[in-house]
Amino acid sequence: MAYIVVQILNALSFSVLLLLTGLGLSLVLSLMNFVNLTHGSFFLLGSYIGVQWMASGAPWWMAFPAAFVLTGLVGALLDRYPFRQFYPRTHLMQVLLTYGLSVVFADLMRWGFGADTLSPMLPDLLQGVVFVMGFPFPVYRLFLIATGGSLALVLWWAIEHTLWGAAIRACVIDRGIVETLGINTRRLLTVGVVLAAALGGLGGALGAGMLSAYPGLDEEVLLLALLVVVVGGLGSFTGTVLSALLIGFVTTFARMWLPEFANFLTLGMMALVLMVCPNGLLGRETRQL
Amino acid sequence: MTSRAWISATGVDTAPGRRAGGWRWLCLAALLCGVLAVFGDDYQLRFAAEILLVGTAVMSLNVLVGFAGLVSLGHGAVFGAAAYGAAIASQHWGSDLLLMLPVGVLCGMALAALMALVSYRSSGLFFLVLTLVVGQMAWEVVFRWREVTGGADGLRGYPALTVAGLPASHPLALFALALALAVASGWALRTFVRAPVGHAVQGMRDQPLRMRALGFHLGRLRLQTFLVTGAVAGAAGSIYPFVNQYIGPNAVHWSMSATLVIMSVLGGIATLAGGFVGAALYLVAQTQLSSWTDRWQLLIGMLFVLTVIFVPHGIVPALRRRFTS
Amino acid sequence: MMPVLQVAAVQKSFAAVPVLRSIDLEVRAGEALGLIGPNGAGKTTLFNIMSGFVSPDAGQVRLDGRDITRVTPESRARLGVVRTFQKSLVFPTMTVRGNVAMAVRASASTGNQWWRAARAMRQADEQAQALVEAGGLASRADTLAAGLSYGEQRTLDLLIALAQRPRLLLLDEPTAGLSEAESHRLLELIATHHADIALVLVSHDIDVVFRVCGRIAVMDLGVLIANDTPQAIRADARVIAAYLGMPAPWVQGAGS
Amino acid sequence: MTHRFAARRRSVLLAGAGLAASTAWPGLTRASGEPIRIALLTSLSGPFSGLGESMRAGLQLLLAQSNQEMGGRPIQLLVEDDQGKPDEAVRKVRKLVGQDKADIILGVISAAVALAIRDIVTESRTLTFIANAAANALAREAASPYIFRTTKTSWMLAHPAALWVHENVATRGGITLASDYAAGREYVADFEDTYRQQGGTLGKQFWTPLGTTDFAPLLMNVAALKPEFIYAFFPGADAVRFLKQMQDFRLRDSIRLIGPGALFDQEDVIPAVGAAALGGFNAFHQSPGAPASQAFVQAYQQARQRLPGEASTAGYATGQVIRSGIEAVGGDLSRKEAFKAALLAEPVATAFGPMRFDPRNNQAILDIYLNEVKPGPDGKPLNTVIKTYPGVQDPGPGNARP
Repeated sequence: MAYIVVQILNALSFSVLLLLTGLGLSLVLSLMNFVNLTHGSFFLLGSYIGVQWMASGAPWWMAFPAAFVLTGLVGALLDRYPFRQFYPRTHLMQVLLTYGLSVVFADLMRWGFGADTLSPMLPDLLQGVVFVMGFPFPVYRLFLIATGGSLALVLWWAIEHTLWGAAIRACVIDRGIVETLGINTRRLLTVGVVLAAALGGLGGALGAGMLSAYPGLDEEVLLLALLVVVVGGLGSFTGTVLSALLIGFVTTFARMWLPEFANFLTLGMMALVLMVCPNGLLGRETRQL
Repeated sequence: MTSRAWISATGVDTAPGRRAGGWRWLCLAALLCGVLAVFGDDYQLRFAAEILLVGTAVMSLNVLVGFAGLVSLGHGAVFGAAAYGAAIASQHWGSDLLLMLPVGVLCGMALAALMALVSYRSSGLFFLVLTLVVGQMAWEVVFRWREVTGGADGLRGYPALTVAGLPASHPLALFALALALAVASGWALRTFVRAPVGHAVQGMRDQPLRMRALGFHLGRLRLQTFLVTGAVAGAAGSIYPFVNQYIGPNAVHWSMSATLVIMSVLGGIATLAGGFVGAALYLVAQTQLSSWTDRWQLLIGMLFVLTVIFVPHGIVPALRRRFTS
Repeated sequence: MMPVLQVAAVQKSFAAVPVLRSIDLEVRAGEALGLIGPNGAGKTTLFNIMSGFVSPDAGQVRLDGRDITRVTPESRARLGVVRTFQKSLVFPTMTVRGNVAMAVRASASTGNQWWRAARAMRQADEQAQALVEAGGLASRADTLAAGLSYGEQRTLDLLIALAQRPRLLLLDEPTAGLSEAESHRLLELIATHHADIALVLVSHDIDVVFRVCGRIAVMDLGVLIANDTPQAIRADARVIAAYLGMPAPWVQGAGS
Repeated sequence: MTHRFAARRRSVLLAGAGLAASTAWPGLTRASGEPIRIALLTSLSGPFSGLGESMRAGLQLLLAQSNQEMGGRPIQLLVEDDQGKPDEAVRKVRKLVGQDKADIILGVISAAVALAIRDIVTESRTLTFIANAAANALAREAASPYIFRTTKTSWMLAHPAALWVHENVATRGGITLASDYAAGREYVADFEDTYRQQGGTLGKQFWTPLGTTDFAPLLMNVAALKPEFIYAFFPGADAVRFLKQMQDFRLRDSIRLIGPGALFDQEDVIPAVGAAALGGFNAFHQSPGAPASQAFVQAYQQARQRLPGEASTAGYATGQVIRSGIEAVGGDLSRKEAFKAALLAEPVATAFGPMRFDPRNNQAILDIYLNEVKPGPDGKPLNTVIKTYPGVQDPGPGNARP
């Protein structure tokens, strides 16, 4: 019993980790319809910032806002050039542009941060354990579940229940109509991209304690994030959350019972979901007629 | 998101028609191949053969992406599965081209057909991710079925290629075979895209709904396209392990598929010749830049970014426009 | 004479909201049926059921007496059920002639060929050229469809449908957004071709419906409230009421 | 000309922060004749890039100490990045051989890469030194007369580890836990073989996919089993995550952890995991605490402000082997047979320890250290030798596992 409870907590923390990788991408891809493959780079940049910040001796908790702001800044620069010209372009062009940029960033980060695997020096507070029915469970994972969960909640509220969120969602469907409401859609898209980059960075800083930071993490995270968001269905933030939970639980329990086939089972599950729901878990059926 | 939005907005004219001056490029290519065959050393010939084989796979991907609007991230797996199929078969039944080719073609078509069936109802980004997932499942099989595929280490040391019993492992012979395959595949794909079915495939890309109203079965069209492109990629894949003298799981990995897509876009998605131009540019840059600077990945990345900003339709259409106007 | 199209007791609900409640309709060869009604009346759904893109919850669709309720839209197209769409759906990267030729090949069952390609293409091109000329687009035959004006695209849209050699032609708003002259030319094109085919026309342009159709069916809230000659429809009290107290569009004599 | 320029510029660039660029230049003026082209094939991008950079730094250090010359001839260093991908490596090796006319190739982090390039360098008869990759096959059925391996095989680490565990830890109640790919399978299978031969019985075996991010589900299973010890192997970032998560779940204190040295690599893993590495045991041919490597450790620390791990030591030691070969033939690399004979004739003193080569397969015979990770003089975790297994020799050809 205790074993299962702890495994559920593990599944939950892994789901939140997946969610953290997917948050920003969900915003740009699913709500703004912009395929941003530099997302993995933002995540890794955030991880590096988090690691460096915690190593510098500054207050540890400031690492998260720092990662948020700094990667957001990079996002703002990118939005100015060259993302802006590419919002109306086809996905294929966006893919090539952002993939190229992600290769450039990967190299720049390897240059700047070195090639070694780095782990954040977490404060003692986060290194502790609590006992869950006799099993030790890391405080850090609870922290991850709490912060990731509340972050998702805030974002969900912002997107589904505020005017800004409504405007962003409407913007994807029809820019013209949003313009007539007197909203500057270009600024709106900028806000979306910057926020997505910042969220990617924040996710990286939070996740570094579990994933560490090293060259190549950007690509791994990108793949995970892409799968989470697409399986969840475009245009729905709830779908992303649901899909992160589904993938997190399937992976965790597959690793528990059939560790050798964990990857295969997870992939198979995703293929199945996309075969049964061709528009993702909560994707709206695109009306053709 | 219909597949149309993926492609059509590039404004690429894929309407097949006679283009003036096409033969001039063909002559140039023939001249280049001739010079290589006469003056090229072993290394250059083998490298050229590799470019031709990868280029053939990219050319088939161009039909899938550019003509049918199906942006697949699983084409590398199709190519790689065929390569593995041939390499494994050669260990049991010898490595004659007359056997390798059908084995590769069948492997390629089988995996392509599986992708077509799995992605039957998908389009756009979902199609992309589904093909990626199926490709990754193939990778898992290759990576973990160590007794047969060699696992992470891949396969090497299989017999050298022969053609009807004659040895064909010399780089010049490999180059000639790759060239022959490239020409034959080019001809086959050109026939395909110019035939009624090729037009139907383009119609499916641009107006899937209208095509249904015209009585075309989109699933069948998609399956046909997958089979044809899978066969071509499979044929290229069947020779690849003998040119490279090695085949490993990376050839099936999604990053290989992504590389093929990038080559495709570099050359021009809606052209057949673009496949070779893209493959050549990418492979030459990848191999040569790294001798010059540690920051070669940065340069490669910049190459993609600059291409998409300045020649968004790819190099071949850009050249064509420049030399016809 | 057996009707070409019979719709019998067709019902359809979306998410438990009834959209069509038992619709019966017939169209004969040479006959033109206009389908009108306010927004949300269920015209589009009925239209989609006829062409097979939506399947009904209950009831039957018959073509020349044969039950085709469960036949896919692709197969219906091969049986001669031809439709257009509200938006014009032409192939932007092909020439005008190529657009029409695609439909010619589809109806000649050579559309999926990739053997004897040259012959199939040439034959289709010849037939397509004739249709393009009949449709008044001869000068644009080699233009890419993306380069056509809106009116020309609408015409091409219709030419594609005609090239399919329809037995039953379902036209969805064929004249929407066209100028007077353009829509006039389009209607003539329809008139010259519908001699022995059954025609169903959905339109908001009441003028067009009254001009072209020998019979008009009026729908409101999923129910067929009238199905009669244009003269009778003009006088039908229920029809006027259906347009909710507003003066029915034809009362003032001109369309909106 | 262009290549020479590029390589010269790189030597300057890459000599490392602690080395004055000027040391590269006098070498070229003093040595005479055509330079010997030595090509380093290593991973400078992708997941192994940390190891790749260390290897290059180690080799650079040796070249700087040798004044960029060996056997009286200047050395021109070419560096190629294989991205850790065999396909890429095959292409790069062909280029090094066919276009750059490299005299000697060395490096290679990944076992898959080492096997992939085996036929190509053998066909072109290029002297090749595998400095890091451990695949057993290369010392057995895939041994090549042109390939020297200046490092361990999987067996050479797993075998002594099993002996030591059986003798000092437990004869039963242990489990294995490893990345599910060629290297992991080899380490575990070889460990299991020896351990069984000694009469031990081994419990459950767990495999996780390469690139596993979350080990927690597995660690729960491990915790439930309460094993006597774990024999584990994970490469690079997987090792870091595994050790950290072991620590997170408080399993490091209660279960003894033994692995091949890569699990506790001094340079690649320990700085990233810190205290979580303490108390770990590993069998390795490299140890910063080994007497033979002291001179190198000091020079390396001065150059890069860090302790060397396997890859950097391998770069340096392989350079030492190549230098001794080149000196034996007086810089005349056309005398390949003499070069090989010299290496086979007597041991080379390297930073790993004395290195002899097995004439059957050109495989190094090495001292294997049993390291324990203990707090070093500065309090940081340090691999400390607690036992040495001298002259461990791979079973070699004919002893391949069925």
